[in-house]
Amino acid sequence: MEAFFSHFISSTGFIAMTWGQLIMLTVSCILLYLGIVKEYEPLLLVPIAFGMLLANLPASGITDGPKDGLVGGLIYYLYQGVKLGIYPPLIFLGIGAMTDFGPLIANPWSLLLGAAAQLGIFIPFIAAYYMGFDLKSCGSIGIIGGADGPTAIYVTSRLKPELLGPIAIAAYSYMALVPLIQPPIMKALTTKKERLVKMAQLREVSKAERVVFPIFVTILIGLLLPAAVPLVGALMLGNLFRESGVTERLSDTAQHALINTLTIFLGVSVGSTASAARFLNPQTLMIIGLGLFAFSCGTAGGVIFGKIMYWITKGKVNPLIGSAGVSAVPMAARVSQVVGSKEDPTNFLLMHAMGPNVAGVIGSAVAAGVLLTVLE
Amino acid sequence: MEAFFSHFISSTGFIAMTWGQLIMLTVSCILLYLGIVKEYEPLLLVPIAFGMLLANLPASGITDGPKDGLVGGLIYYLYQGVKLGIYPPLIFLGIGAMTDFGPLIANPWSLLLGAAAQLGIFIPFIAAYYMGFDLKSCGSIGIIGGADGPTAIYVTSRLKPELLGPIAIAAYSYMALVPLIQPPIMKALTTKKERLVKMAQLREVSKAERVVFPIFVTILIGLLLPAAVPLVGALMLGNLFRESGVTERLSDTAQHALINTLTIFLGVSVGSTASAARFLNPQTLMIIGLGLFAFSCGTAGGVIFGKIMYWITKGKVNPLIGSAGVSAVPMAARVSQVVGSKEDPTNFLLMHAMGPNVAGVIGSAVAAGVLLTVLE
Amino acid sequence: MEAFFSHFISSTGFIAMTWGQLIMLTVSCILLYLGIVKEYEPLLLVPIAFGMLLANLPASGITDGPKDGLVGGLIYYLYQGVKLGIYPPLIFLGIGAMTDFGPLIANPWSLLLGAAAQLGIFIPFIAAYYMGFDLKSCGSIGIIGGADGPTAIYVTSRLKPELLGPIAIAAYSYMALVPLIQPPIMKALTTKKERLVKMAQLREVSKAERVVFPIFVTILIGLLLPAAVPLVGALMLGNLFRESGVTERLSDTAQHALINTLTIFLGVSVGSTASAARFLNPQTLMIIGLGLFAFSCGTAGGVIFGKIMYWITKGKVNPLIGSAGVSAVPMAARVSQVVGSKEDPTNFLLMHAMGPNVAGVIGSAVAAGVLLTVLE
Amino acid sequence: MTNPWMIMLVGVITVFVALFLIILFLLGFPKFFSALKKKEHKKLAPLPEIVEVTKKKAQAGLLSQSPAEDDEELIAVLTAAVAAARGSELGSFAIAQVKQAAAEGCGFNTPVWGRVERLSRK
Amino acid sequence: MTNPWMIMLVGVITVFVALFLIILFLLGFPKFFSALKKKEHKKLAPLPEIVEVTKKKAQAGLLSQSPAEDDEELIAVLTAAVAAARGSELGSFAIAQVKQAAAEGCGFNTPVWGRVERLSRK
Amino acid sequence: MTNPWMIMLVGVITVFVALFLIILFLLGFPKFFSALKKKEHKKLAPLPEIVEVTKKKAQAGLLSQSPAEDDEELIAVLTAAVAAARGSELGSFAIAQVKQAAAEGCGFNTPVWGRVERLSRK
Ligand code: NA
Ligand code: NA
Ligand code: NA
Repeated sequence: MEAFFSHFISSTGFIAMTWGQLIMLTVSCILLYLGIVKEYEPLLLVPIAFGMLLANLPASGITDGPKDGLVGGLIYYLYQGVKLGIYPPLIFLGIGAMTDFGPLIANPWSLLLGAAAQLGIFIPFIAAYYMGFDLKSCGSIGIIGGADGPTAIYVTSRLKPELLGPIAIAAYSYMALVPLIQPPIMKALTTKKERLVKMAQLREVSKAERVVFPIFVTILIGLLLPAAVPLVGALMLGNLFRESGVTERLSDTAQHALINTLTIFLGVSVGSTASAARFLNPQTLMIIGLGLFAFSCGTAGGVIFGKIMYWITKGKVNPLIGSAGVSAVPMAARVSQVVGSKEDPTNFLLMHAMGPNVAGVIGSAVAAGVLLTVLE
Repeated sequence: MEAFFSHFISSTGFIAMTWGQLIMLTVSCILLYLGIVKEYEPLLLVPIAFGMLLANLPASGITDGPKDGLVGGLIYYLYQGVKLGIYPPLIFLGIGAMTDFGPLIANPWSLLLGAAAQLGIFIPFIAAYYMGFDLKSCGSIGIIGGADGPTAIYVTSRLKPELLGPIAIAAYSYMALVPLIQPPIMKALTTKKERLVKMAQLREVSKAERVVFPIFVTILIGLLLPAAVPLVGALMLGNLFRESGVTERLSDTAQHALINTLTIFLGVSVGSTASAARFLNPQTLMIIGLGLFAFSCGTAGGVIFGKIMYWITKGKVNPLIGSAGVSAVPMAARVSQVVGSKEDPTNFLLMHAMGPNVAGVIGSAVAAGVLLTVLE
Repeated sequence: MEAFFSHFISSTGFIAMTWGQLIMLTVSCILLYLGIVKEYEPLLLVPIAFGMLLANLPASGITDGPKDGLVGGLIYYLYQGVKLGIYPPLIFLGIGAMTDFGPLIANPWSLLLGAAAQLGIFIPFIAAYYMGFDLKSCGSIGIIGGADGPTAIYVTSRLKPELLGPIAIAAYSYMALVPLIQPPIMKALTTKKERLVKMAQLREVSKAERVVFPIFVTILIGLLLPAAVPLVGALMLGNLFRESGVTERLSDTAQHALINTLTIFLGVSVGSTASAARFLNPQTLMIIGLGLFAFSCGTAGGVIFGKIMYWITKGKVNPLIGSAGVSAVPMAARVSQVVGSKEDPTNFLLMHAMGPNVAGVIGSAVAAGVLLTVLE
Repeated sequence: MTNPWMIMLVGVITVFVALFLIILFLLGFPKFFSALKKKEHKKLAPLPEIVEVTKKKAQAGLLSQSPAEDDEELIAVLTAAVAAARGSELGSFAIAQVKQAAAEGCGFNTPVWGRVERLSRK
Repeated sequence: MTNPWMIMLVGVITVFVALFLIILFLLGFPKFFSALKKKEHKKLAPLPEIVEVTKKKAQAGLLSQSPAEDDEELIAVLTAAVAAARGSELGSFAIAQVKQAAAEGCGFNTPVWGRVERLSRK
Repeated sequence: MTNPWMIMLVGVITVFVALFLIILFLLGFPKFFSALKKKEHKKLAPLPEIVEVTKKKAQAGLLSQSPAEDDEELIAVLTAAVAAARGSELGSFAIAQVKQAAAEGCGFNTPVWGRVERLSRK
């Protein structure tokens, strides 16, 4: 009977626990704290952190695949949607149904800011290369600078699934930290005069324009960059559901039941890839560091291009809206507003920053397409 | 470096594009126009047209299966729910939860009109045979005349998946065109006197009748025609959720989150089967033509049987409600109302036409069961 | 032509029907009656009964797997989510999002009542063993006494899938019958004086406590009993979505679209395992009998431990709240309230009984973990 | 079967037979259910009022978000009142309770007081 | 491609080219659609009022849950009135009807009268 | 393990041990969190008013569907007012903003002004 109990006790997790798992449980609790108390992107950070917690409880087998006739663990099956690249585009469908491209249609030139901010992808890509990462890892690390969760997860799941944990966590954490990361860079790169620019009211955008926009963008990007079709196509289909005015049922479900369900599944299974064995190594620290560098580069790229537009338009564009080009919708646009209103409380940059902001989503999807085309 | 760029450019879709794909992109834009601006069954035509658009963007691989260790494209995975016959019955679950069989229970004889309108399935079946189609194709073409999307897709996915694109598009397009297709046929086949018939008020239907109806129909049809069980069973389970009064939660989800999600998945993946290679051939034109013929036969079958009932009941049945037997709920019933009220604006045929209308759904599910039993 | 028709008729279900299937169709109709008219757990009994009905319509092939190049039946595919252990934890996610652990946090000692009521699992486990069942069947039968549907289905699908039908039906039926099963046992085991005890008002529970509770329980139970992680983890993640206050979207979807969809799928596919061939045998009757025994043991276990607490606290605990420890949330707690108020209409035991009630859910998940660890 | 005409014949006949059997069944409905209805009326007569009271309460709770104390009192009073007023056997009363919960579509395991508690949380 | 600098170059250029093509397209929007708008205004002018009337009815039905008889009458009157007042060809009228249904998001196959019937069921 | 009595013993003990450990933990809650609460009160004191103002606005927008111009003005005024009135470091203010968005359950990437814009589209 003693043997009996000792056998049972040896099956508990207390015995099997490693120091690494203990550290990861602590990290997951810290992430839960950040998500719940600090409200850093809680919709994704809470599921990710909880997935990490579950995956680091020893011996639960919840992430194990099927073997010896026994079925696999719950998260193994949920993870298939990440592995097969199904969740990210479908989440983009919901995001498309929630996104208003009006400010972008009203001010097309803001697309250039969304393009410039993608330097936040390509400069860290080079940096990672010279830090010794292989090319596929470089692509996955660079995409953190896209400041767009589903895009980062989609690219990484195709190029380097082993890095999903640190890359997703870096992407979502820095997206939540945008209000802290961006302002110093924005102030350092702009003059007071630039920050005081008030921009002209945006024109009204008709329903027809809103409907044609997603269709056209899908065709154009789809032809130019076939690898970006799943992301861009899903984003634009969701937007078409929203804007067509005749598919409200579909838009509603894409925005709620569908995206929420997949967010739970994606978050938990992405978080579960951050097991101690995979996560606790110098690479992770380097990725966390490069992620911060990526966000900084993206911000700088957008602001510098904003300055160029300021010069070209002779002062009609406020460079502060450039930082919104990194995506991180709608946080980055709010930061532009806040930094602008600190100089002049009557300056209302929000709507102007929304243009580059949603342009950044398209921009990073295009950049993702390039990386997938070249590296996959 | 030149080689480098030329290599990259050759991977874009502009180079790989065929004339067929260009035509299909145009067709998909026309379908989007019909769905969004003309509002022809937009809930399905928009996803179908967009799926067609995505599938005809060259080189995106979005419909490719997995190979060489690379995962498949998004739509390849979404399509599995069509291929395995999962989506159509589950969509029927939602439709069942939205359908009110009250008018049918109040006037059981209207079931005969729903039966007669299935001539729209079997006459085109013969016609297709003599136009050279093999039997399985004939069955898939005939089912267009069932005027019921999920049934048509379910049957075709089992008998002739290659024809899914044209058949689904024909079915949904003609369902939307019912207000244009039916009236001339209805007028040609009826006399003014017949069209002026006012029908007696329907009796009230109790909750108990509504609850027993779906259970009984499932058992009866299930025993008579086992192949119809997935469609009829799901339809009736959905209706039971609705009518039982104790499963409102399930009815609500079946009617919204579930059906909307699957409608998106079904639409996009069915649309994606209409690739240029498959779609652009003489067969498609013949199918489009036979589809119109099928809708006309169904309408005529219903109206003629309505005339028979007019004679038997000595003028108590208005033959105009017969055309509603084709399904196409609730459009066909509305057409009966409109044509009737043109003769006499005080004649209210709507509720009377709803009986044959929902009977047509059961009728085409039964016909589908026959075709699957005989041909699969 | 005669041969033709006779061939077709032989394919109908009337011919293929067995007496067993006829009996099962009758049973399923009785279950539908209980679910709809008597409102016994209709949310699960209606789908289960309908699944049973569909599976016993002969020759429909709706539960058949794929073979000879033909795809499988609808319920075969829906059943995969049961077989792979996916639905029950995800349903627990929704239940977690609906559960208020406040009363438990306010009165931790009520956890002991939730532990004691698990005798309803282990005593029938022994009883089943001596009635000749093998150990895995004993575990599946015992878990009926957990009075918790998803737990029972999860354990049975892993230990003894053949018994899913009778076990699920027994579990849900007895859960609905709790208001009839428990009161006589409760009265027999308690004195009038005990039943008249009024308990002290529960303290208020802060948001922080509610948030920390699910995280801590997951870690603790996860370390102690790795096999319980899928159930306990999902339950607690759902509860964290609910209590964190920052993930209302996810909580809402987990409580509605997700749980309702999976309830339909789970119910129909679990019901479908009750085919005549599997269900109609002496074992089933024994299981039904043991299930009732299990619920009685659980009730008695809880009440007796309640009496112990009454003695230890010198009359501060009303033993009637012990019966709520079987789970069957919230029915069992209501029964405590009703039995208590029969003695003294001003005695309000509801909130006090909710503590043991939700403790019972945790308790049976732990017991399930033990059975899986030892027997799988 | 490979003869299309035969398939058509089988198809049309089956459709008519199937739907005609449903007709036969439906024609029996009015008589059958009118007989059934009378019984039900007697059995279920006292139920509606209870349901109504609870529903009003639930709506009030949902719309006005009144403090938990009030609602809890209300439930206690309600429960006590019903129990006292009916003085009936436990079984029927308990089932009436169950009935309310289901009818309100609250489903699964969130009890009324759970929702009340939730609405009023500060 | 294995040269990271080349990848970067291709990437940055592609992003700018892609987004610049969208700009070119969007710059043409205002002219194109302002021309289109005028046409539409003429075509669709009579539609809004119908839609509006039906919507009011639908909302009324949804909020007040008035008895089915009233609503059915209302629909009958409405339908008749529209048909009579317009005295127009069937086609356009039928399509206007279709438009309403879709616009209200009732979708799939539950018609307005189906919902009305449902709301008013006792 | 094949001895059913042993399995029962292990099972019952494990259940009691597991739930008893939770009890031990929960018994520490009141002290721990009452200490924590005091700190929080100090830290979070100024937040509620901001959240409240925004919520009122959001509700107003959702219920009355007032024109976009008004709402935009309101947001501008609100933003400006808060920024001016607090005159505080950027960090804390930005995070307060984030807090509001999440608290309103708008989630993902539709900002308040996005929804306002959407509601008021003609
Ligand atoms: Na971006
Ligand atoms: Na039909
Ligand atoms: Na339990």
